[in-house]
Amino acid sequence: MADEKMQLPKDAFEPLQATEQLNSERIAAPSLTFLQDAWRRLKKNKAAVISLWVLVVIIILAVGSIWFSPRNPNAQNAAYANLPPKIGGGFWGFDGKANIAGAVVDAYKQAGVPKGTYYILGTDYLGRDLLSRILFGTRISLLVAFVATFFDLVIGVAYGMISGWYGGRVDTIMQRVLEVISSVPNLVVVILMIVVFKPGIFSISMAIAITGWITMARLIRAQTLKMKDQEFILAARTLGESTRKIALKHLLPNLSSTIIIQLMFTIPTAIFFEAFLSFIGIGISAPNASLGTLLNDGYKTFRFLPYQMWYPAAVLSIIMIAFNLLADGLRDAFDPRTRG
Amino acid sequence: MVERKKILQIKNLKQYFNVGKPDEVKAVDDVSFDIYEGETFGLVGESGSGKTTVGRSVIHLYNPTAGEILFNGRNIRQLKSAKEQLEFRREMQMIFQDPYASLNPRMKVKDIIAEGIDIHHLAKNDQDRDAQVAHLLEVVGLNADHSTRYPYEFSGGQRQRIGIARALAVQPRFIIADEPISALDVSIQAQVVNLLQDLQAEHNLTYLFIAHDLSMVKYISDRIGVIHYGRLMEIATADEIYANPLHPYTESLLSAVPVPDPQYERNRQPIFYDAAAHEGDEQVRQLVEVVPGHFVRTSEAELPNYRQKAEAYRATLVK
Amino acid sequence: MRKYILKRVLYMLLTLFLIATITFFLMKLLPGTPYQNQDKMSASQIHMMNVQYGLNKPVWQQYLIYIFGMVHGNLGISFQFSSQPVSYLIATRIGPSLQLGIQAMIVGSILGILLGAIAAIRKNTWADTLATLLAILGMSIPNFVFAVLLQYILGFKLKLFPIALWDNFSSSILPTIALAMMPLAETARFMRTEMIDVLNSDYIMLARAKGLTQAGVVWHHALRNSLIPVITLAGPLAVNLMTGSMVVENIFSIPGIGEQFVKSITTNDYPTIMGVTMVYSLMLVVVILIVDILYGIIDPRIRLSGSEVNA
Amino acid sequence: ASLAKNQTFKMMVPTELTSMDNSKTTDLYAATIQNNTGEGLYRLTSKNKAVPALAKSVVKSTNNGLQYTFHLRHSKWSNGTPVTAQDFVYSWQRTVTPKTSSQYAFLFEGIKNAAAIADGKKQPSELGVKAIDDYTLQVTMEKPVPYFDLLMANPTFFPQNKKVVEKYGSEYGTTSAKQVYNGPFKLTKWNGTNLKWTLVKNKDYWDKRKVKLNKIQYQTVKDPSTALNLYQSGDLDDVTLSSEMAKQSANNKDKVIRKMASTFYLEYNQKKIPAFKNKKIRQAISLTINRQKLAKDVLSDGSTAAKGYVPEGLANDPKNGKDFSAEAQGAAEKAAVAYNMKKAKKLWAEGKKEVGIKKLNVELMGDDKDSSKKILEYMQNSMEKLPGLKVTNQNLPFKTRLSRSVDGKFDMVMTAWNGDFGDPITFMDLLTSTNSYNNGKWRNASYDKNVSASKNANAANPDARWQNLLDAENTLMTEQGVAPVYQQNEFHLVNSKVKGIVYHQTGASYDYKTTYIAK
Amino acid sequence: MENILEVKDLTVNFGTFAGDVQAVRGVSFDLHKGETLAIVGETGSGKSVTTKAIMGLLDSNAKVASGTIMFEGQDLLKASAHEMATVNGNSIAEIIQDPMTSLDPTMTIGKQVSEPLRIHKSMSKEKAIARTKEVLELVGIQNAAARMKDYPHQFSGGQRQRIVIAMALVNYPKILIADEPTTALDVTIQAQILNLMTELQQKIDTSIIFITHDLGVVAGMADRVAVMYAGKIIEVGTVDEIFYDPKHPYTWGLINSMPTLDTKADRLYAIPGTPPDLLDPPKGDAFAPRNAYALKIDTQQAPPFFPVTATHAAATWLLHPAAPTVTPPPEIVRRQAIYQQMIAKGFDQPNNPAVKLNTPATDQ
Ligand SMILES: Nc1ncnc2c1ncn2[C@@H]1O[C@H](COP(=O)(O)OP(=O)(O)OP(=O)(O)O)[C@@H](O)[C@H]1O
Ligand SMILES: Nc1ncnc2c1ncn2[C@@H]1O[C@H](COP(=O)(O)OP(=O)(O)OP(=O)(O)O)[C@@H](O)[C@H]1O
Ligand SMILES: [Mg+2]
Ligand SMILES: [Mg+2]
Repeated sequence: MADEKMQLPKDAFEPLQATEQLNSERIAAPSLTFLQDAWRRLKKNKAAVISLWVLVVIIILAVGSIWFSPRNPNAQNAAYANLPPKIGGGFWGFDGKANIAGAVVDAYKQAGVPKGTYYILGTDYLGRDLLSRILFGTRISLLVAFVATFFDLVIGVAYGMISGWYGGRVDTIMQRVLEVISSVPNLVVVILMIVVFKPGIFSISMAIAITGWITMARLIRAQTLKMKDQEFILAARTLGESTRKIALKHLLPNLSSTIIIQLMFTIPTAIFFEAFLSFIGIGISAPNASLGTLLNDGYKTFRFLPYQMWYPAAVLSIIMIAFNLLADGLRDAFDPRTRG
Repeated sequence: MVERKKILQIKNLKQYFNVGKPDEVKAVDDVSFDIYEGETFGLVGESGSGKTTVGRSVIHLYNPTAGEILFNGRNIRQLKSAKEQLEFRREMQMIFQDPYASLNPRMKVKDIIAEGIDIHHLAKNDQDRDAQVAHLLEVVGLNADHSTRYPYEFSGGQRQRIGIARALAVQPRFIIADEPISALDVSIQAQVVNLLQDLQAEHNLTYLFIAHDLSMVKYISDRIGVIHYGRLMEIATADEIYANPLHPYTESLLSAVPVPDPQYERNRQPIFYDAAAHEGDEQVRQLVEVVPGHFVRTSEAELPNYRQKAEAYRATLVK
Repeated sequence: MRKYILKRVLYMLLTLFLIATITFFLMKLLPGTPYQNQDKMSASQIHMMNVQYGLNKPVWQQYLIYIFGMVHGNLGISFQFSSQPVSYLIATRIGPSLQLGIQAMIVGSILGILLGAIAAIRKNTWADTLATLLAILGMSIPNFVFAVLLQYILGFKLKLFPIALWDNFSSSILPTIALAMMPLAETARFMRTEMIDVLNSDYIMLARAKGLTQAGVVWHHALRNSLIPVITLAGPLAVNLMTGSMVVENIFSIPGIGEQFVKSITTNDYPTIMGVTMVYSLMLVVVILIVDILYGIIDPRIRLSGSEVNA
Repeated sequence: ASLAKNQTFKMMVPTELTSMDNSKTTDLYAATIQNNTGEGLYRLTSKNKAVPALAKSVVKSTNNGLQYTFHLRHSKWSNGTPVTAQDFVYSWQRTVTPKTSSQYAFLFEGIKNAAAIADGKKQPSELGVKAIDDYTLQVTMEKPVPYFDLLMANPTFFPQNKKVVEKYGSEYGTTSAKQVYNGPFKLTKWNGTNLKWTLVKNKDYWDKRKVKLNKIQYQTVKDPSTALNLYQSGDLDDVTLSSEMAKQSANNKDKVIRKMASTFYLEYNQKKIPAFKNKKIRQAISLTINRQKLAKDVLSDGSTAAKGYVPEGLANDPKNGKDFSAEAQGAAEKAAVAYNMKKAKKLWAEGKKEVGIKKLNVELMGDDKDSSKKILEYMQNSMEKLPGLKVTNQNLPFKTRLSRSVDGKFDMVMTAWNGDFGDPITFMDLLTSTNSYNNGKWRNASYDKNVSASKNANAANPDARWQNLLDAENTLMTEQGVAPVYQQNEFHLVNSKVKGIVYHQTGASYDYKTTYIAK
Repeated sequence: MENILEVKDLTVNFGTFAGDVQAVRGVSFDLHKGETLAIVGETGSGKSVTTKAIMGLLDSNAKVASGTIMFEGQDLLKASAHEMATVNGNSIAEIIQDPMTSLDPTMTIGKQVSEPLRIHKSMSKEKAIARTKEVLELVGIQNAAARMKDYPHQFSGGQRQRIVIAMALVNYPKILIADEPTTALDVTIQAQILNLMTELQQKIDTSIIFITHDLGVVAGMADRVAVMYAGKIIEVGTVDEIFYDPKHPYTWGLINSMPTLDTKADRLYAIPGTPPDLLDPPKGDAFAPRNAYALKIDTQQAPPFFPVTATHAAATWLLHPAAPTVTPPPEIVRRQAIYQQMIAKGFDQPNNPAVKLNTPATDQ
């Protein structure tokens, strides 16, 4: 202590003037909106960030392929059917060699493909460029997902909010309705859609829209139930805010993280469901392709033309994994309890 | 005593939940009391005793199961037109217990405070709105540049002051403060309590102050009601309740309050109250004005005792 | 408890009745005929056929007859399998589906719980990453892809299990694995989240303060508590298994009901569609009821005395 | 040949067995099983020649083709009771009775009163079939039926044991136990809905000495790659492969192509799309389809380009034994199924001008099976090469597609027809003006006249009748009433040790009576 | 006096996305045998982190930057998880704040209470049950034998807190850490629980670290008090020294801002502002920005501990010989006066509340 004393400046023990005092109510940190804060937390999660970028790239590629697809995804050349992948001169895995009936042959030569023409991911049974079709298929799958998501959002969120907010008998009835809807196998619904409308993106989206919002509605209802007794909602009511405004200004923004996270799960579910429908033969109608129809075509010839299954499967898996990881990341980022 | 204006009259208020179901709760069971203009009425009781429910019924967040609530002489259930209801919402406001749950985390402080201004169209234009918000922030001791921040950036005490600013924005005459300080640290409680008192003096506000912290209630209130299991046990002025508690429950409550005084604490003897034993006999009990201004829940049989004690105390005061 | 179950069963019946009604009338909207060679039949033959299937009556009568029959376990006669009662069809086909479903459910949930628990306990380590990745992969690859791979690699190449066909227990192994991937993945993910939550709770902190080791904490406290919400997953998972089973049944040539359902859809076999829909719905509501009851048994906080359990 | 010890044949079928009541079955697979577990008057050789079975000999008709008298062999049902002429009478009457609602009752058309009974206008007992005694059966015709012998080998005409049928009532033929057998094999282990069943040698069969196989194990496999895996690992002896699997197995030494009596053709809805009334437009569309490529590269399952409407190998000229399809191959027919994009475009332009349209948007409807999807995709692509033609594909479940076709709710539809017996009329009938199966509503008087003549005026005159049919085919092709696209065949892998399978294009596909496993 | 626990220079940081939270910044204190040491301080001052460090239960993102925690010759900070497991629940036990969430909802309370016995004492089942019953009765659970089979939700809040206490006591620990054991309870139940704890402490002779921010409770429970602010102990002393003769301006503010039942002042004393952000604590005295008595040096250098008496020390520059003399708030002055009286009259004399009520000093 003796040492310290010596170091002390002369005016050390003068009282601090009020003006010199720090403003104690000051908030030093830069102001961040909730989203910014969530974004900051999300950025910490490497997997989620990578997933986000992967998705962005996939979406850009898929959407962009409308304008700059390597080839026309529907252009057939039956003579070039089932060519294996080949890049440039060819290297391992992309050398254009196929194992046909036990013998390894240069499929490109056999099909009489001129030099310099090659298909990066090979061709399908009609000689269509698989890469272009995968891009196209991804686009359709994403479209199915997003269209379905849209309905999911509109119906599921509204339903859940109304059910949770009004509670009581309204809630009981709405919950029973939910129960009934969720007890109908959604395959049946799809079939009906396909019959009422035509098979294709629209029917599938409709079917997903009809059945896919159940989880959303349940989650939103539970959240709304929890939230409607929260004091900030009560405060709005004591101020005389109308129900509609409360829903828009208070409920919805605070449900947003639940909604976004659920969406992140809805999207892969929709893509998956479409793939399943394609498998049982009631998916997107030809010549349009979705990842589901591509997979469905691919798996049948998996033994001979494995690339026809692997590439669509890989793309589907990457999309699914990315959405899932992103959803996980978002859940953590939106959870204020998450630290670090 | 000068006859003062009763701003709020509660008559036989009953608030039951889940009526008719097995889990029926009689949260508030036949409660009556009045609040005079300009005073602070404290409501104390243990957790689950129905304090919050009384507050919420008064501000018409619940529809009472039975009973009447008159505000400025008008039954709040009979406010039919939207205009009347809005009017009511302007005159009566509430400050909430939980500083974390009572502010919408997704709204900026500015918009939280201005919500009432918007609803009641109290601002002429955006500029006026901003000016009002800035003023309110100043009133509660915050800076104008806090207005663009989000609630989570504030400490508990600061948030509670934001909540107060929100309530003040519509210039109410009556404020229900539902445990506004129980969630705060001791060192910050005082900030808020001081603020509430300053505001009362300045704007002639009336408070219904709900708390379970007896020392703070005693400090801030003019009169206090003690509630237990949804029933009022005793009402009297703050000093009288403290100095001369009549009901055994009030006594027990007072005796349990720890005081930051080691010497006193070493000698404090808590008195235990057994509701079952006390109310278990089949006697009919009611809130009775034992001496003017001092009400106790009592049966006919117990009344003389209480009255005697009350009168004795009053006598010492006169001396 | 008994009162609660009774009430739930009543609701269940109501639900089923509604589903029956909706599907019945929707089926009436479907175009197409159930008859294979209608054009080679005479008008009177078609008439007789309609009489046989009760299609000549007004729709409301058909509806009443259907509902009445259903109550008595009569679901009508299949179009596809001529003269075969739908109830018989379902009865003979449901066994393999149930077996597969239950096996997949058991395998999937046990492995999923393990995987999820490990991921949660070793949070943010390579084990967690691996388990999470595995789980996500399980959710990301359609089960027919799994089925084909399993069949080709384990069945055809390595000859460890039968390639397909439904003979004995060993022929159920590959389809079970393929089918179990989804429940496994979902359980694992859900379990991980729940377990992390539970591990952060006060009573786990207290258990550590009592001197329980990590293993003890997990075994005695964390596992059971994280399992409770995981049980709610059983309902949706069961549904997934039902619809998922048709794919696997198709690939492995299993005489199951899912496969039959798809077939009945593509052949306009209305009585079968309706019958299977009803059976699916019944299984679903029963699973949900069982889950709710289980929930009450496992979680002592929930009294089944009439209050809702579902969140 | 030396027989292997284990005479078990393991066979795959792509769909389950739905019924064994031969009054009710509709599909080829059931017919095959019935053909092997039952026995009618005749059996067919692999050349579609009738040989005696329960009938002691192949009988010639009398009375200008209006009467047949059969003498029956003594034989037994698997429950021990004898097979008698009454069993035939019972079976036939039962099939034509409307109440039975047999979907194949129309095959009886030509037998006296059959049509009237099916229409409910006459009693079943008035059907032109009579048991003179236990072992003599007499059939009376309304008009001569040139393909009568073929029908007698068809399982629809097999006898039924009245007692057994009546005992099981509506459950007759719904499981292997609920019926009796009089053929080379007996059906076992079939519970009515399962995916596998077994045929075992019938000890009571009159000709059991010729039967070599002890067992035929049937297994339903719906997934083609599973089928291939099972075949290659020896779990199955005979599998059907679909397109890609077939293509990849093209060099397999076990490959067997089964030609089928099945033509896939394109129908134009002339009622809905007026432009299709124009012949040039129809021709143009047809000319865009490269049928060779389609069959070889797209389908690659052994199917062949259609040469005409009536498939190859269905029926032979009674005079010279030449195949109908080959005989019909005139210039018109060749041009009708040719691929010529240049000509197509020219005709298209002309046609458009004639009709007065600039562009045409149509829907192409088809089944939702894989192969069907592929074909439609391919054809869509080809057709859209015609300027201004926009084609949208629509793949529907079979029965939905069927009912939409019948209701005329389509623009173009890819239809398939399977011949019921080995005579061109089984195809020709469909496209007459009044036939409800003529979905496109193409009408041609000369075609109608020829078909009618073949059935009535020239019914008893095989040569003239044959010419009528050839003429009809010719008209159809010249006019492009429909556009035949391909003839469907089945691609099989068959274990080379399995010998003696008898295959037919129509009726019951397979006869395993003389099949055996070689060492 | 014998020290049972010695904490020296404990520093704990938490890694977060925003940086390191310096939750505990060089805390040292001793715990005497048989005493009750209260740690007070406002939310976030580091009370819980300190006790968690003692029990080795810090969150995974915690970094112990320095310090030793000596217990029975062993540095607990260096102990392995296994070694800690043998100490926890055995010689050191903890009572957690919230009785509603600190019991496993799916396990009977009998099992939960007996768990420490089974873990540490490898006791037979019967014996463990008997002991559990005994302890449950001790904490006042009526009909303990039957109620052992019940689940936590079947008990009221007060009962649950008793059960938590029973669980902590069942092994007769040498040190009992009570982290806000009554904050969630009503005053009346709180009074019962506190009574119970004092009784039990006498029975089993344990040392207690009692954490709370309720000064009233401290006054009733503690032998010694440590006041924490922003991750540091800023004043420590006997309960009388802290309540009647506090030296640190923060302690003044704390005591002064709490109305007693007989406070009559028009305004309460309020400590202005909010506690500092521990992500970036100020350079000098962390309390300086809120301190009306702050000196220039407070903004530059953190004050060291200045001893007041053998048992009393405070970290404020005001105690520096060179510092100006300041007058504490009136309430503190009043208390100091009472303290002088007490020193004069002896501490044992009962302090009559009635006397206090009439003390004119309260009516300012
Ligand atoms: N919406 C409701 N539905 C059912 N019961 C309710 C509801 N609101 C309150 N209760 C019950 O009513 C009783 C009184 O509750 P209230 O919140 O008014 O108590 P309180 O005195 O404010 O308690 P605390 O001090 O815990 O805030 C409690 O038993 C509570 O569980
Ligand atoms: N795992 C963690 N990660 C980051 N910061 C933490 C963590 N645990 C505690 N902290 C921070 O450490 C500081 C001290 O926390 P601590 O829990 O010890 O406070 P306390 O004094 O017990 O407060 P209370 O009275 O609220 O219980 C706080 O600022 C808190 O936010
Ligand atoms: Mg309350
Ligand atoms: Mg703490």
